[in-house]
Amino acid sequence: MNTLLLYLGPVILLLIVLGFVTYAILAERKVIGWIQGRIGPNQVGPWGLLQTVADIVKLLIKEDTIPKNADKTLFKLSPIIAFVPAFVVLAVMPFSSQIQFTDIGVGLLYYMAISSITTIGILIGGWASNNKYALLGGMRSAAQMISYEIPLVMSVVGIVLTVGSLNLNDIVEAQQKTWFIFPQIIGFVVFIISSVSELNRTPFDLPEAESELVAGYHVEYSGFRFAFFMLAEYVYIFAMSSLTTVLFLGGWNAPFGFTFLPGIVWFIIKFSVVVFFLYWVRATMPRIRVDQLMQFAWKVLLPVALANIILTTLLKEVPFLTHYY
Amino acid sequence: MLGLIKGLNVTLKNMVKPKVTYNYPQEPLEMPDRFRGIQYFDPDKCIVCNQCVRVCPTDCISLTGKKNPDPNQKGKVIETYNINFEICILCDLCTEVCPTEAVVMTNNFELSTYSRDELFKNSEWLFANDENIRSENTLNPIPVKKPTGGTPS
Amino acid sequence: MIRTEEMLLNVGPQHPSTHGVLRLLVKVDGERIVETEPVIGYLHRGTEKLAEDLTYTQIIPYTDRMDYLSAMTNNYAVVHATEKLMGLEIPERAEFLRVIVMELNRVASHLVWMGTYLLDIGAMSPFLYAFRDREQILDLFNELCGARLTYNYMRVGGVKWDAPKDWIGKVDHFVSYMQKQMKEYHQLVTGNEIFIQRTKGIGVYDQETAINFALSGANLRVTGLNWDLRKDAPYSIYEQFTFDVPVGEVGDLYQKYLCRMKEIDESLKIVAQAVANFPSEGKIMGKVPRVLRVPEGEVYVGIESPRGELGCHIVSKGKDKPWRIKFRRPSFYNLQILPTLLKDENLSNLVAILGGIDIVLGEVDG
Amino acid sequence: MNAEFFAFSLFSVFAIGGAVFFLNAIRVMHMALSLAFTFFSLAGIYLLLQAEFLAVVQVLVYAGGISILMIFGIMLTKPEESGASKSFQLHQWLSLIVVTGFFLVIMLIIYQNPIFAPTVKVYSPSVQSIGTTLFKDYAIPFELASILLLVALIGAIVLARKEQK
Repeated sequence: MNTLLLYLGPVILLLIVLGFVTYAILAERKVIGWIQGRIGPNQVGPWGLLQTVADIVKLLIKEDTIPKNADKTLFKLSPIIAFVPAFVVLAVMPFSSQIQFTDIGVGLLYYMAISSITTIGILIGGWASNNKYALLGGMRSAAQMISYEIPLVMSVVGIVLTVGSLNLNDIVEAQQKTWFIFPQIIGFVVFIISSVSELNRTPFDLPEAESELVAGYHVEYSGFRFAFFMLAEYVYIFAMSSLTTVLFLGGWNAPFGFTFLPGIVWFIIKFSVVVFFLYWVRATMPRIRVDQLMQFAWKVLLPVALANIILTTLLKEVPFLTHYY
Repeated sequence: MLGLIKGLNVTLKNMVKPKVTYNYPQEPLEMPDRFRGIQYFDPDKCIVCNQCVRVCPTDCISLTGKKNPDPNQKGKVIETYNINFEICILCDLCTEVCPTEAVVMTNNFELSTYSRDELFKNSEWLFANDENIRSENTLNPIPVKKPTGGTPS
Repeated sequence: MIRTEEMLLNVGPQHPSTHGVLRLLVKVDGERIVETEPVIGYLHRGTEKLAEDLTYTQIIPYTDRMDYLSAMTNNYAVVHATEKLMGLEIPERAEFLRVIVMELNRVASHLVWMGTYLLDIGAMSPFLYAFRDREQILDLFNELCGARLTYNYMRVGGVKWDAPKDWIGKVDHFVSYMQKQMKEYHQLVTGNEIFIQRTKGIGVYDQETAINFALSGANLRVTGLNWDLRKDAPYSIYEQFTFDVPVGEVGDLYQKYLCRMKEIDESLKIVAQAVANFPSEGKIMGKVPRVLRVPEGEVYVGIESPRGELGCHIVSKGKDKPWRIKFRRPSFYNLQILPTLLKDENLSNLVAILGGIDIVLGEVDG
Repeated sequence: MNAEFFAFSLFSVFAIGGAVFFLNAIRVMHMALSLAFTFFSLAGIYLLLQAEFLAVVQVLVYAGGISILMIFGIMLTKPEESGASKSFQLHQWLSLIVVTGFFLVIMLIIYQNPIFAPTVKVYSPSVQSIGTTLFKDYAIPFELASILLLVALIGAIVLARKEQK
């Protein structure tokens, strides 16, 4: 029975994630539509509920084109390299006190490490397409993701210092009284900015900047391979929102002792708030320029994250506050 | 940072505002009276003065007239009247010069077809296109003698 | 010795940010632009040559299609030149209607610019907000002349239609609505730090360069030169209205944006004044012969289109058709500075600078 | 146990296969990708040895490192550079001898080292113990190593600056 669950669990998670992606895309289009005075998709199915399904079907039956001068092997390989890590990182995510696949000691680092593999996939995709826009998109993406990984990791060091563990379960347990968003507000701001950048979303959507690079690294991809890139992007939204919830919003812990709802429901609520925030930001912000992006990472976010670490270590020694840190 | 927050506030406020899009293909769009859609042509009113052909900037109108079958009447009656809608730019000049309001604009604008041939509109088609006819058309009617008689039989 | 390779990037004619079918051959070194060569003509229809074979009335619908974002201004350029050559008197009511539609058209055109420019820079929502508000202007025009983009509204000697019932009231209502909306735009865009970062100090040029490149409109005024043909070479009845000409200090993109936003404010002011003083009755067509025969001679008129000085030069040999007609199309002249501005810029600035010039390809290619 | 053995074989094959591909590939990107395969398979083997921290750090460091390698590969090589330089027969034989010798030496060392005697207990270091070891017991060597890296970094910047002029 246990073995069966072991093999079946990931499949169920994959289905849940695919379902999430389907409706996250719809929700994104709806939310952005409302913000812009439109109603969003409403033609396929009641209230547009089947819109994404239709889109996916369209992508699946589309002709699979590979540019003549592309590096065919890498062209085919890169969507897989980009997508697989996106799903693999979910293994350590504690969705509630029971629902988690593995509980490894270095869960936080595991997330950061595995998610950075996607960069290679994107870079290879951009290069293998043999298209200049794709190449520029791929290069930008590599530069951006490597740069923003550093403030991303640094911003959570404060939490790691406070909890004394890299384990995501321990981090959630430590937030039973106070969520880390309050003592670690600086870390939170840095983390949110870096995570939006890691997700390649507006205002940091340079790798696929439509108005400049047409579509960036996936400009030559069509059909199913393109769908994989999109899937990777939205699975990362799932993963990153979960991580934000776990790290800063108390995971499955109920606020104010409202424990009448089960932990997973609280998790979903917090998670949805984070996802909505991502959509909201996307509908509002212009795109930052690529050199400003790098400068921002190295000259603003990194020093701020470092300052946050120092501040945390200092506050840890202050008698009154030591309770929070 | 303040500017970004202000911007977020604006978008959030707009989210709850009423939506401005039309449910267009399901609900037909009402165009104002003066809207320039495809022409309606009434052969009975036409006096074959050829003004519309001359004024058309894209030469999309062609017509032929014949002698009035009624020997008592002077002038001509229209025989064929065609608008090549591929090149018509709906500039409204033909209805403006028509002294008898034989060619007038309608509000019909859904004109897409699957074949270019269908865009060649002859006088039967234009005569059948008699819905949503614009109420005011010729702005400078020339006082011409109304073609008397010409009983439609 | 380590060296990076130069790469030839072909931006357009099918590219989301070239505002039509402009093609730019860009040599880039990494993301730095070494050289740009604009290739134009993908939308060339030969308006000027066609016009030689058209009567003066027939030219008007063709001008609609030059700068399709401000067709009213183009209409006015050609009818104004013809009227000047013929020495026609225009009824006051017609002039008021012309001014109202031209200024509304300027607002609509700037709204499109603002929206698409923000879209170039990556913000999505301002585009749709701008189009939502522009839609109201288009609806007003639709009601007035029966078309939303290619108006063909003006005639030599007046305008085609009188204002429909309540139309003036609707315009008045729109002006106050738009003034309220402008505040929202400023909140959403003007103070946005990312927008400021993207535009401030980018694509700077000084007054001398601007004059040497024969720039006009906001592209010229942004350098601090107060040059607006509505003030400096008044036509129509612009002398009756009080309005300011917004100028910038340094010729960067942010100031261009501010300039155009202020121009919207000023245009709304003019419309408000025109609506307040709108003559309650009067003719809309002057005394014009049935067949327009323009006396021999030539004339040049320059008017302030949303994009700059729109000139119309007519040479007449006394026929009902012009012997030669020439439009000074502001977008075409403004585009000339692009290769100079793009040299040594970052590739991401390409769309920002190109968008800042505010070209309409229908006008560039003529 | 069976699954572990299976995973070990898979990772080993990937690691060795990646290395072989790396040597045989012509294009820089293929090489970099094979290298990534090797490194990530090694990370998998670390994981099997219960060295979670080491495995994760391996991935974290080399994912970035390989991306940078790819970028440099793209920017600094010409697209159609075929590395078809025929080496001498003698050269190949010589390399074979040297490589075999090196392999033997390594194996000799491994089998003589008492740490790798089969009786040794599997010891899985926690993050905390790694931290204690690094920052308490070996603090000075650690700091020295980081200073060395810093010097190299600054040196590289200085060299790059000079070349620009």
